[in-house]
Amino acid sequence: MTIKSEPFVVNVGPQHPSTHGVFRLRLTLDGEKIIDADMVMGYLHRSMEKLAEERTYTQNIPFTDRTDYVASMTGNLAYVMAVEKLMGIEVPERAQFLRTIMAELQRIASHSMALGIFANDCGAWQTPVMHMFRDREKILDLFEMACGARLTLNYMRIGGVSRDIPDEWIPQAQKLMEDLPKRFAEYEDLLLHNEIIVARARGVGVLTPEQAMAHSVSGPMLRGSGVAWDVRKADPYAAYDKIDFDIAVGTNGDVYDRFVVRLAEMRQSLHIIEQALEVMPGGPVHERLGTATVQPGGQSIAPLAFRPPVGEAYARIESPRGELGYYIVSDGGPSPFRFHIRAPSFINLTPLKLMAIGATVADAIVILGSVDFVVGEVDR
Amino acid sequence: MPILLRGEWYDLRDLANPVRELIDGLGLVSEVDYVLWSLIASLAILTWLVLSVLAFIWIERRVVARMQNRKGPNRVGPAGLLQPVADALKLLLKEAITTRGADRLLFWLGPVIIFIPTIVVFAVVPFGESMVLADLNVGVLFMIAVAGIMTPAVFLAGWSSNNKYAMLAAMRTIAMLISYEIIQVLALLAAVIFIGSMNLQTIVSWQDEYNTWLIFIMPLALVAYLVAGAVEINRSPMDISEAESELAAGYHTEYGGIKFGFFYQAEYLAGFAIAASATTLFFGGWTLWGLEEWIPGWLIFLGKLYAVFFVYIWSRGTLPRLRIDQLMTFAWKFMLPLMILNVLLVAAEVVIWEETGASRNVALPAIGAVNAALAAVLVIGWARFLGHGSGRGRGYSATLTREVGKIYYTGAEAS
Amino acid sequence: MDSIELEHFLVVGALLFAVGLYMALAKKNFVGVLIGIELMFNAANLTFISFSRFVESAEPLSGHVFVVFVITVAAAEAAVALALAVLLYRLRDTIDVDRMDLLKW
Amino acid sequence: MEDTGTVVAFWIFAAITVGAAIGVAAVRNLIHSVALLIVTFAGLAGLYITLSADFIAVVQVLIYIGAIAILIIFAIVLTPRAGRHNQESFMLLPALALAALVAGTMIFVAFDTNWGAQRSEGFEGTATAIGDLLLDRYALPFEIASVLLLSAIVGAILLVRPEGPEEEAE
Repeated sequence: MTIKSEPFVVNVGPQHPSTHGVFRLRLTLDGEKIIDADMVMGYLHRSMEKLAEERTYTQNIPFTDRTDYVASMTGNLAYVMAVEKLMGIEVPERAQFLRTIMAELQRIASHSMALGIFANDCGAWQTPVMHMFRDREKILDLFEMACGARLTLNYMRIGGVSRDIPDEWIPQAQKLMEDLPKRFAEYEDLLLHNEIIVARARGVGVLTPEQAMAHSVSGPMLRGSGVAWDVRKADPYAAYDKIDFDIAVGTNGDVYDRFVVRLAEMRQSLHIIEQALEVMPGGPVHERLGTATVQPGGQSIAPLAFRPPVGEAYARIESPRGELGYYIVSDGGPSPFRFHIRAPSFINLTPLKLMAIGATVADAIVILGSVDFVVGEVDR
Repeated sequence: MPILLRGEWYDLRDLANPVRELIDGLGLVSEVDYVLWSLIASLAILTWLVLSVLAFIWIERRVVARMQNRKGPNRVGPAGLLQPVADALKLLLKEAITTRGADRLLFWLGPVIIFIPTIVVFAVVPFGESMVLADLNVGVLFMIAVAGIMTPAVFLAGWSSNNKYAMLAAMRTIAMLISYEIIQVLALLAAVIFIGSMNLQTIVSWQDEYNTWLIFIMPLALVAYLVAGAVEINRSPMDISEAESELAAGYHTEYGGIKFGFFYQAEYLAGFAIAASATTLFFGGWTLWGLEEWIPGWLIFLGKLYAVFFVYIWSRGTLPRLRIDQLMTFAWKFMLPLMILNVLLVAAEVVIWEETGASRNVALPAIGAVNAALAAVLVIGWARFLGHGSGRGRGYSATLTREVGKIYYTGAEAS
Repeated sequence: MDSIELEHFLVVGALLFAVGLYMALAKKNFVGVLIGIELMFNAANLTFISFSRFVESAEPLSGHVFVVFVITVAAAEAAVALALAVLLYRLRDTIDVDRMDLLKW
Repeated sequence: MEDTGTVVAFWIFAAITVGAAIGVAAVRNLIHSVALLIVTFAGLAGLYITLSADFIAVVQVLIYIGAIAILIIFAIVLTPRAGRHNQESFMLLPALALAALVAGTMIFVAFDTNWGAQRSEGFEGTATAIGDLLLDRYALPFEIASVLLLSAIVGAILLVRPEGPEEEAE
């Protein structure tokens, strides 16, 4: 029965189980159909970009942990790459490989969480999340071995990484590399071909490549729309140019394709890590800066305060969520003059309205889950 | 021999006997006697229900935890056994909040009304040979009718909360419950036509006499009944009315404290009610091919009931949720035609059996085989007709490429 | 008070019918009118069942059969009335029967 | 019907039914009115049980509470901008008078008429007998009732069918 009903405004969030944090979506509904969708952001705004202008370059690294707190390795990496570019520092080979390995491990961990939460948004009662978290825990264990932290890692340093990995790290990582393919096969078996997930995700939240590019979308969302674009291939950084891997793309641009792309990327990440572990050379893991003062224990390689030359630099990497870029302007002082983050979570959310209109409430939640945003990064 | 025990007060195979003996021994007026007997029986059922709910809250959490690679509650009491008690205490001690703009009377009535049908159903459930509170001639119909009271209760709860999620969920729930009530009725109708009685005791003794369970005769009806039951008790993949990730907590979003506790408990009670009726109708109730002479019938019944309920726990731990329109399509386009066909088929079989006068040893296996084969053919064929292949055919994996910048988009398929 | 006879049920039926009649005639809201009609149906049903139970006849259950038919008709009536209410609302934005005074749609 | 249980049950259910019915007419809020209507229906089901009409009692719950009350609720919910009040129109006094008159007449007739011989026992299980009657003696009305239901469904769908071809696609 089609009934002309009153437009009905529903606020999804800021306190809601599906907004992955404090994000607010204002939906105008006609029955169950969405006729308008507005995003309200800023509930988690911590003014990081401004705060960073008052701190030294080294002190800013922990901020990058806390923007995208689900993938702090990549946040670190993008920032230190920007500063290195600004100062013209060459990073040692081993550090490049360590960065690559860590970034890919982080990608697996982040995608695990994204897929689990996505299945949760499809209505699974926590089971996929818990299974995915099992893998994520193993990866966080590896991080803990390498740098002592599990979530806010603060591992990358300007000129390298904070410390070399311990001896038992590589065997443990290799053991994980052996386990994970079995798990991925299990997920593909249980989720990829799950009739209900297919029914919920296929044809929902379609984004054509034109729309995606017009909205400057990046990462798995762009690849889900069928555009083979990956910063790791297009503009290689760290050790990616020495490694052999593929870009996973979808063909329909719907929620299911984003899901499929993430699953495939996790396998590619494994592939990358395996190669990197094999060919990783020895040597130092950090480049000493000219004015460096070695701190007790030799942990920190960059001094607390140094002054890069006047200039600006933009470094971008492929974070689990998309193209993460740091734009830094230096006025020659000890802290950045301008510190800007191109946050993929934020930009990937922009076509949300486009995808949500015409869908149902349940679809909107699934679409939101497929964007895989982290509110810390959206609001910074 | 068990026969010697029949009817004696120490015959624990049927708990109704000792109670009857005790009350009859008092020599009261028949009215008082009747009231006393009803009170004791109701109290026994209530006690069992509450204990079962407490047990199953724990069991469900532990079982689902096993499915999810974690331990589940294990801190309060041995192996976390007291966790439900602690939860209940917490709910009792919480402040009872009423939202501003809520309809206070209906807000208060909602959890009360939803409790009634879930408990009243057990009045007609035969726990054992004489363990049935009200041996109604229209027991099957009574169960369906009473379960129907849940629908207005859900609406009143959702509407009176003055909350948009609750309202939206209430509307969804009503649409769902009404649709699946039809499926439920048709599924049970097939069983009733086949047995020729709506009395639950008669249905159990028929299955005992013919040494078969209805599940072997009409598997499709059982599946349909369990699916419709999952809708009624909000279990995955039909937990749309309290879809956590979409609508916070559905129609009881605004309820807190013990009022929420009522909804929580009513959900389990309704689950037990579905499991109890499925057990009675399709799994032979308290009989187990003669073993009920040795094992108390109520233990057999409870074992079967819990086994059926476990299916719901299992599905909750493993399945994602359907969308409301998909669920409605499933009800009206898929289940309804199949169920109508099923009823016609069963009716035809009954007539043919009567006309040919075949012996039961020939007729029952034949009917069972025909029904199972037809169910498989119908389900697969109808699904194909509606455009659903097997799940494996519909999923696919990503394309791998190295050509940066190339566009692989082929256009979205219609969902 | 110690014995219940046919008249008791008839009185209950009569009261129900009166309330239904009052609602059907006096309520402003279309839904109120609908409720009144349902109440009258129920009063009639109760009377049927009471006569069926108390009055000696060759086929006492005919009253029950009649009630089954009444319930069928009531269900059909409710469905059509719901459709009418929705249609009225769509056309006139109100379901107050007082405002349905144009003698045309 | 003289046994105490039935007498007590009758008075309780009669009080619930009539009280709730008066409430349905009297309360100001339409949703409360519907809630009380459900109580009335439930009370009637109880009365049917005291009349040993078990099948009708269960059908009463199934159809009236489970279906018709829901239809009424839908009628309210689908008309969101219409009033949710339960007011009387200007016909209040005439309607009240007429209702009182009808009730008085019927009660008078009920007590004044000699209803003839009375059965003393109730029925034992009515479902089978009703089924036999429906498909045997009352087969034609039964079929007519099915046709009526079908035409009511079709009519209801036709009435609320969206106008204009652009919405047809849904």
